[in-house]
Amino acid sequence: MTAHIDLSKAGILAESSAVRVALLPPVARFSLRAATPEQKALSKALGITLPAKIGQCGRKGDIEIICLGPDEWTIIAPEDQAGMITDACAAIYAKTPHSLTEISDREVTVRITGPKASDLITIGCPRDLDQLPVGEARRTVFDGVTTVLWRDGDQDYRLDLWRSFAPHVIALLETGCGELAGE
Amino acid sequence: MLLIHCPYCDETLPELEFTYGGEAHIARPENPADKTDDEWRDFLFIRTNVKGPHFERWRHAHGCGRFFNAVRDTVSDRFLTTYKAGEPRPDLAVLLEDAAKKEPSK
Amino acid sequence: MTAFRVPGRGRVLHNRPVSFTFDGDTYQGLEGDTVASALIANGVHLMGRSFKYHRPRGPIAAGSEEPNALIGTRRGKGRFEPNTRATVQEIWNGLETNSQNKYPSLKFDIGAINDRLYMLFSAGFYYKTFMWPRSFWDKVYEPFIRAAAGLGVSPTEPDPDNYASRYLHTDVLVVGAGPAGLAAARAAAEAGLRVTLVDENAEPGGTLLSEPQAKIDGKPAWDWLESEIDALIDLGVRIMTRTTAIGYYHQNMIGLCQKLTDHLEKPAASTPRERMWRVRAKQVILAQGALEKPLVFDGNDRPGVMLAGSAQTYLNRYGVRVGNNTVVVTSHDSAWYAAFDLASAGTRIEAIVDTRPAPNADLVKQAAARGITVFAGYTATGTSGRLRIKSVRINKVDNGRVMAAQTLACDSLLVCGGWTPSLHLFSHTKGTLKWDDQSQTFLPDRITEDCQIAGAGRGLWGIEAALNDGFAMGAAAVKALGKTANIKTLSVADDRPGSGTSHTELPTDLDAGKARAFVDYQNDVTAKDLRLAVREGMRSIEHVKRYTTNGMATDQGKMSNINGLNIAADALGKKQPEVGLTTFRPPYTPTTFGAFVGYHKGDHFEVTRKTPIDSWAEENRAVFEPVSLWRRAWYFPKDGEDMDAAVRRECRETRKSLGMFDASTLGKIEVVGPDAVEFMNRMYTNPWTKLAPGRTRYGLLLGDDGYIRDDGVIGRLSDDRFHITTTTGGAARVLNMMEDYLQTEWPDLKVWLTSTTEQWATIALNGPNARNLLAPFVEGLDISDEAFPHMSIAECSVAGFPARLFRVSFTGELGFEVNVPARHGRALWETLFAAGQKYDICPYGTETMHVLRAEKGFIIVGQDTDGTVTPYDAGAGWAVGKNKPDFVGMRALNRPDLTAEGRKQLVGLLTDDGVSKLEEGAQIVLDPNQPIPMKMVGHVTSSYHSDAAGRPIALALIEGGHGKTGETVYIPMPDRTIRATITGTVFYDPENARLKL
Amino acid sequence: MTHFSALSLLKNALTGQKNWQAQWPDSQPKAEYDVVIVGAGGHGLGAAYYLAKEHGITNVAVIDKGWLGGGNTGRNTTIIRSNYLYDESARLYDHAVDLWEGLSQDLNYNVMFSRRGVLMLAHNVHDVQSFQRHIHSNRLNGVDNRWLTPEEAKEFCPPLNISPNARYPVVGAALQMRAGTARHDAVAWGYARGASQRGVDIIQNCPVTAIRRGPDGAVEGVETAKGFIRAKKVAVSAAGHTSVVMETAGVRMPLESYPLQALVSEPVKPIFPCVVMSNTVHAYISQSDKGELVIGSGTDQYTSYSQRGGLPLIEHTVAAICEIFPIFNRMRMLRKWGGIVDVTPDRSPILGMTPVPGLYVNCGWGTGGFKATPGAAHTLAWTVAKGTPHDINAPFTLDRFRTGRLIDEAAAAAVAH
Repeated sequence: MTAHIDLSKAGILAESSAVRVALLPPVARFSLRAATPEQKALSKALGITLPAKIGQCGRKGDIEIICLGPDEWTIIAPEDQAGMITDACAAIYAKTPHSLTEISDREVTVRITGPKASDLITIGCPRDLDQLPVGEARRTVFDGVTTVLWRDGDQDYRLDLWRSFAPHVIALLETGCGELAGE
Repeated sequence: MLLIHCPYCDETLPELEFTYGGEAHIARPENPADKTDDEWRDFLFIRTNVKGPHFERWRHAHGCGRFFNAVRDTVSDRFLTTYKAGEPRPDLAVLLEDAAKKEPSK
Repeated sequence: MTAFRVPGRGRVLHNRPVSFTFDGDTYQGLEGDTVASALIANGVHLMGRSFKYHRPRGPIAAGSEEPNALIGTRRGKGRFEPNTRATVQEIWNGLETNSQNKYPSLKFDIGAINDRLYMLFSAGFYYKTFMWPRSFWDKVYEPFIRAAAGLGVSPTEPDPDNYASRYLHTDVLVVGAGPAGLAAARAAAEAGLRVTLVDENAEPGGTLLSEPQAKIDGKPAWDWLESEIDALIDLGVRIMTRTTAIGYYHQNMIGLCQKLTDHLEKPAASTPRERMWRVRAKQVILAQGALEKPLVFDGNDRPGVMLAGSAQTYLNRYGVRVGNNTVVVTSHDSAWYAAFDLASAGTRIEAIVDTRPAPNADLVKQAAARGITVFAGYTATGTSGRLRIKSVRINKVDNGRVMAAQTLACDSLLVCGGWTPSLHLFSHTKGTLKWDDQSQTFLPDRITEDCQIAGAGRGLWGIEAALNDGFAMGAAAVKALGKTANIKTLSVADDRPGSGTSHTELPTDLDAGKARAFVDYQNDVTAKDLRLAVREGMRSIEHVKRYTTNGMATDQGKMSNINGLNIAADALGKKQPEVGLTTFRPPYTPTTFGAFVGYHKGDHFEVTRKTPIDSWAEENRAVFEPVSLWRRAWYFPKDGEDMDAAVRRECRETRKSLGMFDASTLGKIEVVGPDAVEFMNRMYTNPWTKLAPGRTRYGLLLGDDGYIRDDGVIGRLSDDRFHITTTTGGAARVLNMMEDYLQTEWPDLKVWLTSTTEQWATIALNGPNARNLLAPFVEGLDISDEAFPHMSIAECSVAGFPARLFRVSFTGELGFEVNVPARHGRALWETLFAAGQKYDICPYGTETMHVLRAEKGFIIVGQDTDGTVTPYDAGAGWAVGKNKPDFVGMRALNRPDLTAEGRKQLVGLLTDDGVSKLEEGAQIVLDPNQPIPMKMVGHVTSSYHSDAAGRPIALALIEGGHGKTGETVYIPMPDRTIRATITGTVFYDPENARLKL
Repeated sequence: MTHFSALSLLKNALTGQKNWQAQWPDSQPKAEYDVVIVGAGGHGLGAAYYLAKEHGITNVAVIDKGWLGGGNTGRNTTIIRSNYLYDESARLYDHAVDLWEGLSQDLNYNVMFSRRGVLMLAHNVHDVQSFQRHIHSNRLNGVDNRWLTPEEAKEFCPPLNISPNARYPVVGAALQMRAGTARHDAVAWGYARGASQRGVDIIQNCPVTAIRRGPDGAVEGVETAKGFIRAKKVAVSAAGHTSVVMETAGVRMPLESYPLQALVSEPVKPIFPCVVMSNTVHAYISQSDKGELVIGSGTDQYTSYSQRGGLPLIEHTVAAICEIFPIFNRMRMLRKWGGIVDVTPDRSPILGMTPVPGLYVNCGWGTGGFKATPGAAHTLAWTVAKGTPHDINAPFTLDRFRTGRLIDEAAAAAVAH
């Protein structure tokens, strides 16, 4: 059985000359769902234009919005701004039907950096990383586990993982971390 | 492992991100209560299981989450096209023409 | 210095001796040697025994196509593998190797008695006998056959090594780093494409490694090779050696197996033994070259008999002469060059025997110049020598007539029956082949994937031809990717182009029916066997192959397929294509299971999902059970308690005072939007319109076939927002099903679904003291029975954490389910556990949960239902909205069999003796005295000892059960028959008094 | 035709094996037959054999688009067992096992039925409940099947890993001793030889392009690449291609055809004494008489006739095998191949009559086809001969998909066959 990995403590999980794997501190996350006609109003209410293309990200201040599907976005924000987001959406719900559901605790985020960060991703992710531009993200799969893969830099990635699947993926990343150092 | 073009993401991606959804264009009858047992059997169970171009559904389960339709040749497993749910059946003759052009064989 | 090593020759490092053992004896080799080359350097050819006749065998080839020289290799504890090809395994200091399939020794093998009886062991002999007496098959014949078969022995210890895998995306993948592959890679790389070049050998070069005499572009072959590799590296080409392309899958997905440590004396601990690369290439270039065919004649398998091209490789690549006095028998020019090379290295060439009456005059001249005797228009009809060839028998063939024989003494015999393109990967793609009469080979025809075939793979011969075809095909790949490439060409001096003819068995003056002319060496399939198969009605090559096992050995027919086809076609009097070529199947060469397993063993084998409270349960010595991907606390034994005792205590204490249960694994779906209630009405059997916000209801989900799929308590948080709970195992399936209906059947509905399973940690409190414990922690909500009655839901805060509170009970006791954000799950659990001490709070697991719910007759979907049960069968008809126009499954419920009499219905069962606990799964009959097969009317779905009822209780599905209350049924067990009475399904507090506390 | 025996083998050995005759002649179609069977796999050839042997109907043609035995008969993992849950299934598969036991002698062709026992592994509480249900039901049906503890299972199959720390620990197993394996090709060849000895024509490489029906709707014969062949009775036994053939008779089937992969290892000396199945991890393994580990995988997720499965599934299967049998991690895969299995909604076969007079069908076996070969062939022959259902195949009607009277082994046990 996968060893316990304490998801309550942010910090470095594995590190080698090749790559570093770190657990990031909690943030506020929301799943926003709405049909096309409603998107303008929602953008206005949130003060950020909802990106229209799947995989694109919108940013304002510390708030990040990624488009994951034709009617689906994930909003990521500092925890102290969560209230602002819920209020803004609630205020227009009657005229602008949508679904805003908090998923802050559904997921945890792992950051992968270092000269061989991309190689580490390839031990579990079947995507062609050359097709993932810096600044964008995709929902994809890592060793059978659904994940949102963010590319923050050429060798700088984030993986959003559902909480109970995270230990499996993290353990695999740790293994790969050592393997890559040996090359 | 197949390569599948998701019409919503507009990317061609590995099969591992998708789940198969069975034959396409089998709509659930409007008023089920009015249907005969035969009609309900056909809806539930009868499939064309065609050997050749097959209209089928896939879901981009580990991606945008959408169900969409595809035409795949069940002999070569090659996709002729994929299209969004709700869009009409594409014309098979046209698809086969295009496919013939794309054939790598020379 | 070993006897057959040529000083300074080859690519081995002559100043780096390596010692290893074979069958316990220590041998010296050089760094760069394979086991085969090192043993041959020591004069050892005998390396194995054949499969059926146990005939002595030596290596016939120098590469991965070797069928004979299979050995066991060992590197200490747990690191043993059988059937390793001695021609591939590189040596390192301390490597232990052993021969196989012999007893007591390789030189004297009792199994060789089969060789004397070979006439009996003809193709398919076992289909014709071993049938009498019938009982002998299991006891005598089969064990005998099994023991005789099987080459090496299986490993017997777990494998301590690690294996790895990666995905790789590349524009162009080039398979094979011979002249064609190198050129193709160069062309693609110069166009700025991502290029990957792989080769199964220890170093790139292919043919060039065996033909140093060639001058490419003015440079000696090996100098050119070195500079070319540097150039490729500079261009960013990823070059992978010891890497075999094992399979060609859909849309240019290629599996590569890279061997990382088998050649190393001291591999680093962090280095995996092998790595599987799952490559996706936009274009694939197959440059795998060609394989040499043996000639088929009596005794063509003795140690010392070898393919001429392989002998040339041993000499030029490994600096090893295969013998001192050698005869060459060939039908192709290429073997002549092998003879010349060996001659100049000091081996005496007794003769070159060419089956062609008039071989290439220039070659004949060169032979004469070297004083080599040439026999043109001859056949080989036999050999002598048991453990090593001593002589070969040859005869002149005079227009078809085989004349008198003469015998040539030799210690090695080089054979060459021509070459056949290596198209295994191409055939994985279902690309079609066409027979080329002129070259007597199959060549690629219709290409089905985005790939090119270059060089010998499409019948081209000689380094220059291969090289320039490589450039051309590389350019073709570039063009296919929409870029431009200029096609360059190079000229090669001292190249060795050539031609030849192809044969079935060679003609003989002896009784062909007695000839041991081997086609598949490892499986001991002879030409005679193939002809017998045809005689017995095997018409297709598939039948011939399966009947004789030709081509089914571990070389996968690389040696035998074409010779076999030629002979079968001849026997049928048909052309080869009419008889067909058996499809090559992956992997290209036998591939370690571990490489397919990759990371997926031990901890990495498969996801194990754990709740936020799992760590507390583990610290508190819970016993766990796997439930779908989750592991859940099963029960919490105290010292000296077994499962039964622990569960009884947990049940008792929960009903008496208070129990707590981790329900976090329950699936949760948030349904939000103006059409939320309409969606619920269509999805679930129940009516939802009248359910007020703040209230909850038990929901039942069917498939459109009318059978129960899932259930759970569903709360309405507001007009537009529902909180669904599903079963633990059903969560993903249910969400997928709902999305399916929503997206494809009801896209017009304005409602959205979000999985919140992992957002919430869920703690269930059950028992008379549940409210007493909880109330002090709750803020912003009055949870008194009046304000917050049974089946309520509200948002509030519990112990300072934001919470969704359910008043619900799966135990029949006063119950609450507290949902808090997952990260707080364990903190809340510990807070409640501490505060609960004054109520003797009892953490319980899934087993107690099962008992408590069974006492109340609540079903577990998947245990009390099995995919063939309707709501009515389950006694849950009350949950079906009678006045709804439609819901998923409604129509199917009216199908004839679902409304028929005598369906299996869920009932309670009490054993008449009041003490016997029925076995779950036990079958139920009405007449215990009927003969077998008995008429069974149902089975026990749940069965527990019930502390509350003071007796064992059970639930069962029984035909027409709802109409049989009070009737007696029987449960026949192996040792006795148990009497039981059909009851209702509620065994405890039928009036639900305890819910209202 | 020569009777096979040790003596005939010896005689021929002394005469250089030159005197064996063809085991079946390669026939050309006649204009008319009493019965035409579409599909020359074990099932089709077997039906012809029993028609001739037990019903005296010898004017029979078995027609195949390719070579006989070239489909699933020669592509499966040869597992034979009958410990099914429902009475209907148990009777059908047990009838098959009864016939397997005497088949070599009956056919005078050694099909190497090897009663080495099939062990089905339970990995969790749900498996235990479901296996116990099977075992109790089998016992009262007179079908051999018993429960083993992990220790007993390991004693029966020493390579088994019964560590409680495994991801899928072995918590017990169901063992059917009567079950085992057979030599798949020999089944097709033995039936072919037996049938043609009795006058049946075996017509290979002759695709059936359509089933022709007369004005009254009844079957008139089959259109083939070699012309029309008249027959009042046509039995379709075309496995993965059944939908395609039945469509030509205007009968739409509740079938889907999926790729199924299997593989063998390099041959080794006897190490694996029995058959082991684990439905939870989807892996099936035995060792052939030749020494190869024969390993079965699950089906790919999409329908296909390509006989070409993907790599991920094979990786999962091999990982599962090595998890349960860690000593095999260093063994090597020799050969991997794909077949096409036709699957019904309830994973049980359709066997017998159809709505079309004179048209019979035998299909929908999923992964259970090989083990049922003699039973299915035997009862189908009965039905074709008599024109009425055999009481063993009677429940396996096409109509059950209308009424809902499914025989859903999978739903009942969450078990793939």
